[in-house]
Amino acid sequence: MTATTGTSKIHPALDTKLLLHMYHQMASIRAFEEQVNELYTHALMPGLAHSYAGQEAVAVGICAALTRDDYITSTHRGHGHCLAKGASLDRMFAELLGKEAGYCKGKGGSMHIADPDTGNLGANAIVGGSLGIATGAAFSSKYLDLGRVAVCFFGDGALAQGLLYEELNLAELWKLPVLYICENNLYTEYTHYSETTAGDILHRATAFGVHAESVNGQNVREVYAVASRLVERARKGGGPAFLLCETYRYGGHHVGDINRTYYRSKQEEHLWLTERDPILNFAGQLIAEQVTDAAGLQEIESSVKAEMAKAVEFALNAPYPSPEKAEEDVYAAN
Amino acid sequence: MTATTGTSKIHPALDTKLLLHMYHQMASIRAFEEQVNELYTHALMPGLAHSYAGQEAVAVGICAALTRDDYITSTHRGHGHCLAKGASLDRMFAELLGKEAGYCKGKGGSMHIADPDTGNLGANAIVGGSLGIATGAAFSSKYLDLGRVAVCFFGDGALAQGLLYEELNLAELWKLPVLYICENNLYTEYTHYSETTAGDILHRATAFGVHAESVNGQNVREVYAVASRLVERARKGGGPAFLLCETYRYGGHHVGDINRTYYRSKQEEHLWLTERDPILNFAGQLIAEQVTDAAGLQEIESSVKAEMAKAVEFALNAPYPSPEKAEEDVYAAN
Amino acid sequence: MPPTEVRELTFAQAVKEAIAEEMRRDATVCIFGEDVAEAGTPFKVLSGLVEEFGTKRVIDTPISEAGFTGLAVGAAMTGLRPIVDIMFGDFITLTMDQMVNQAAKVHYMSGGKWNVPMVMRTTLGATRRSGAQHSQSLHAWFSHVPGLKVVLPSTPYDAKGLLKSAIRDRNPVVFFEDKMMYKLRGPVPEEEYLIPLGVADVKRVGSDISLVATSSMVQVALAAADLLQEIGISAEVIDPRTTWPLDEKTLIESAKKTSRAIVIDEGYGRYGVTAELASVISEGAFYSLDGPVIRMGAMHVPIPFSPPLEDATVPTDKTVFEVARKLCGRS
Amino acid sequence: MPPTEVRELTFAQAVKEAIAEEMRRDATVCIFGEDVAEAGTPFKVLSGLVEEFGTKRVIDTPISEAGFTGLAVGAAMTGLRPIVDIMFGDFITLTMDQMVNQAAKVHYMSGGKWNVPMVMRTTLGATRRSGAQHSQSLHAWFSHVPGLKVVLPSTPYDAKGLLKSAIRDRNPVVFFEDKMMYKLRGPVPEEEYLIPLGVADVKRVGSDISLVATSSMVQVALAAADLLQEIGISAEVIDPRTTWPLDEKTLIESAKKTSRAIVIDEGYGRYGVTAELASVISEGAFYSLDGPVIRMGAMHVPIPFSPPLEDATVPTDKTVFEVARKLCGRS
Ligand SMILES: Cc1ncc(C[n+]2csc(CCOP(=O)(O)OP(=O)(O)O)c2C)c(N)n1
Ligand SMILES: Cc1ncc(C[n+]2csc(CCOP(=O)(O)OP(=O)(O)O)c2C)c(N)n1
Ligand SMILES: [Mg+2]
Ligand SMILES: [Mg+2]
Repeated sequence: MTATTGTSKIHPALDTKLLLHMYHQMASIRAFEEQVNELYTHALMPGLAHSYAGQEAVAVGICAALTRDDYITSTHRGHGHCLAKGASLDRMFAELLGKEAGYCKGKGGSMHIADPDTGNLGANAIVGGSLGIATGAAFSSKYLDLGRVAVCFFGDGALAQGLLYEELNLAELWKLPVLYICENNLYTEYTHYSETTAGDILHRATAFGVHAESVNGQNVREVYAVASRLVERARKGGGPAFLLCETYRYGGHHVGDINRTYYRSKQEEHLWLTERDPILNFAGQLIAEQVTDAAGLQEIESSVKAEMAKAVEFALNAPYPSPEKAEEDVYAAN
Repeated sequence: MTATTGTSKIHPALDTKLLLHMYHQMASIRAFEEQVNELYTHALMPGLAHSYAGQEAVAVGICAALTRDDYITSTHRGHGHCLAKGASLDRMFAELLGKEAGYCKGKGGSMHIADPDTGNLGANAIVGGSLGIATGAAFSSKYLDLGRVAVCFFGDGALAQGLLYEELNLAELWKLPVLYICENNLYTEYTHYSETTAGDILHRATAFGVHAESVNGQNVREVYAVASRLVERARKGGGPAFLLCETYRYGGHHVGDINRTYYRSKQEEHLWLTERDPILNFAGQLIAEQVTDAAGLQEIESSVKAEMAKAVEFALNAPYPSPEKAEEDVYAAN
Repeated sequence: MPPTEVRELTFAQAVKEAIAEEMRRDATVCIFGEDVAEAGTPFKVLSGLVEEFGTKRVIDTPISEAGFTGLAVGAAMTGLRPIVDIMFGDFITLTMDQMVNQAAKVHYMSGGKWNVPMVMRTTLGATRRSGAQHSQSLHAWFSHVPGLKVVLPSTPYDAKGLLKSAIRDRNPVVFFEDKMMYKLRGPVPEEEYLIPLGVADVKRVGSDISLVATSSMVQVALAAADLLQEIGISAEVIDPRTTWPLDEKTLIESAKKTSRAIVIDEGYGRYGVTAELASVISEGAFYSLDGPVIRMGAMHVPIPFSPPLEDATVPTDKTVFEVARKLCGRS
Repeated sequence: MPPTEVRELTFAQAVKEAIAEEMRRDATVCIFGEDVAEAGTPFKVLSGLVEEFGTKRVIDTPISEAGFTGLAVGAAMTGLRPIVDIMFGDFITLTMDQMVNQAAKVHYMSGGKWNVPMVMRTTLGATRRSGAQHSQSLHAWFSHVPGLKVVLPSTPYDAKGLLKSAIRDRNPVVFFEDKMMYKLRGPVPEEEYLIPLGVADVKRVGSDISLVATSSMVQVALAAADLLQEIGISAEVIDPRTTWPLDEKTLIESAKKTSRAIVIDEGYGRYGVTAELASVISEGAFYSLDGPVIRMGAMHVPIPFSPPLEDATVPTDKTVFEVARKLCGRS
């Protein structure tokens, strides 16, 4: 039971390929969310969506520390987690548009992307709803000796769900290989987390004997470093860990949440956007450290743009499922 | 946010009347539970009951620090709490026997004694089920400026219910006058609490910013002293507190749980019965400190015995409700 | 039915007005929920309330549905009349222990001594493209539980009058609002009025068939009645307004008169509200019925996200029209 | 129906044997619950299991019903076949989100990609003098939820065969055991057998009236049939065995044959299982029925503790007999 508050300043010499991969993923998630907003404002997307823009370094840093077989569970704000774990853009967009070609044949939508091929147990529209699922996946991994780790992403809002504490207790008692990743983006819908969260967040995990740390969620290398360490620890039988990632969502709670000044200031938004942007800052570092140059990053941006355009087009042109399909997939055949 | 582990050795000079009152109450609860066991073994009581014998100092010490208007909520093991808060023996027995004269007209039974006259919001057969109710009563007290404190009794088993952590968070955020009294009697049914409880119990409260302490639950004066302090603190607006009482149930989980060696040793039971008995030890102190003498205590025991006999007789002779009464009291009239 | 020349309000405005009036009338009424204060709920139903009554009475909570519902039960027992706001009806799953094992039973278990005068407001209804966990209509569960009352308003007028009664009720009442109906406009008089719980409303008088519909399905039934009228079938539309207490008499009398009945409710089709309403009618009007009582509910599947799929799962004016036509023996 | 000359087991033994056999057959089957290991559950149903399979597979949990149910959902998705033991059916209130918003919907929401092969075993039934929070029969709730299957065994034979099928099922199945029936003895063959989910059983053949009964009420219906026989009424007793999938055909055929039906279930009488069963029969056998389908459930009140009150709330052989006699036009 240890709590490491204060971000440890670890910048291991990651290899170039990994660094550029992470950059590509972050750029891709950002572009994906911009595209989602476009689709929404042009009334091309049914329903709403919750943008991950601003939080990219968390999903990318964590998932870079995982193998494809490791499990994740995600949230209503889940596009970034799914993409970072390896989802393809075209089937993501198709799902958001309710098309048959989507990850869930259009049955899930933005908040329910799931994909066994990438170990994605599913995004979840119930706040805290996947805490048990992730813990159970870790249980299976241990029971079946699969060596897999399960990662549960959730927001600061889920800290108020009692289920979290039931799962922390179970995971610690049974020493399960599960990481609880709390993304504190400061808000739960329209309320600052300090109004809903008494006491100290890390202590809420350590009180159950669960190892807990916090990290600057805007720095992908730091996130990757601590995640690698915690994943390794879990894989070796060290038990669960809790990681608090300090981050920020750039947009509204969902794409329709435009006027936000009643719950947060423009200055605050501006500060995060300009000074703490995980992609901009990472780009600066990559260039300064001569991992690549401006042209190299520009190339990535261009390829992201092209991939995005192709994927959206695919999704827009893809057919809807026929109405009879509504009755399929309720029960698995025996 | 503070945690005081280690029992503080406070023995304030309590006045004789209070000391003897507490002794009387503890003796009364013990005798009540012995009588309940008799009724059960003679097949005179419907269903089962959970004996509070061994834990008397907790209920009595806490309730002695409360006014009649203060609220309590209780558990499946609730006879002691109800009696300590002022319930009368005859209506208690009548309820346990399902008689019309019982506190709940026979509708509640052993696990659901409730009584507005003594501020008893009700015993509860759902583990942790009254955590919200007690917190809500504290909310009312603050909202209506009543100056009342709400006390929530629960067992170590309830530490595994997520609701506890939701309520701790709410109570601390809103600085509610509520005391969470955790009676750790070492077992949840047939399992030692260490097998179901990871981490550190007091930290589970302090993590939410809730003041927490522990106390020797077998020493009524210590319980009373710390309870008085916490009640005062809550009444003054200091907010919620959590008190861990180390105690032991003498009997089985319920009256029918006779063979217990597969989950706890006879030596352990013997140790608590002989060396840590809250009544015996208190008696010794009262005599040693010359608060009273053996004859004085004997007098109390005799009067308890007489009261008990009278109350049981009342209950045994009281009529059952007529079957039509089953349909009454489902809804309050408007 | 409301008088003819009155002000119009939206459903959302009617709900808010009911709460505001009761809060003015009774200082013990307060409201708990996620983003109910400054945000006025994500549906903006409560906008303006915190400005009038302050954060002492309009209380933003953490995302602890069980926690604040349980707290409200205790508050209700000790002198307040709390309203809890559960944003999506799908989240009542988290409150079942507090509502069913606590709120519903406190009065009975205490032999009638403690009361729980609280209201839970929540939502129902699909076709909002919100996915399987944000679209359910789970009111059948609470209707099954003795000790609770369950209200399903279908117009702004009913919403206001029923909610005021719910707040004044001395029992736990669950109030389901169709989230697709918040913008529906309808007459709501300026003068105060209450609608008692347990009284059905004849939304349209007819003679050939009874369409018994709840909440979101009332407008669907009225539209179907229009279509039926075009082919000469006169449909009576009955809205029970509360599933418990249930105004059995009005349902049965209507079916006796028309000799045919369809019950329509947006909950899942199996083991849902339609089963109870149909059984009440089948039993009570048995000797007057020309055909079986037909039930129409949501398709018995988790609610899909994709628009063509989702639309296929809920009864519409056209599907009700077709079923009614067939039941009336028209081809 | 079981063959005639076989070994007898109690209901509890049959449940345990089903689990033990499946655990021997499939190493991924494991069981979670409060005091399921050394204590073998408070009802002693699982005594001996941990001795054979060890604490890796028979797992004592903290009192975290939501927590370990949710954990089981995730475990089921990733290669295990967990059984969760919820001691009293009243505590399913705490698991509703995990069962309804997660377990029931995972397969559908993922477009059929993830499965949740788990079983929840829990109890139902009153008259045990356990009070309002330990006596409910809440199976109607789960029956209402698409994505779940719901099993209600009424004999040791059925319990074993249905539970084995439930464990092998690739979907979440809720298995309700009547806690008053654990000591009931009945024939259970030594040889392995399975009973498919979704097939009703005719527990007694008759011609004058159909008694459709579930779980605890099957024995009540059989006893009522004996009483009816004495006055010359031949009652058929049908046990649906699973409320979902539901074998509508057998119910409807029986009612068509006898022209009269009573449905009996121990859940609360309103918005319960009886409403669905009665509706299915009323609709399917409408033109063959001589009288309305009559529903008998628990009185619509929280279950009282006091013996004379509690006994009044549940249907008995005598009350079923009386209702049946009246429906058959005898005085
Ligand atoms: C159990 C539950 N309660 C309420 C909601 C409605 N809701 C959706 S997102 C949200 C806020 C979540 O905040 P947080 O966990 O911090 O995640 P973020 O949106 O910041 O990513 C709420 C209240 C929900 N989906 N589930
Ligand atoms: C939610 C819930 N789960 C399980 C039970 C069954 N049960 C009754 S008492 C008990 C053990 C409680 O242990 P603890 O809280 O330590 O109280 P104690 O019996 O030791 O006083 C259990 C599991 C219950 N009543 N409620
Ligand atoms: Mg947040
Ligand atoms: Mg205990």
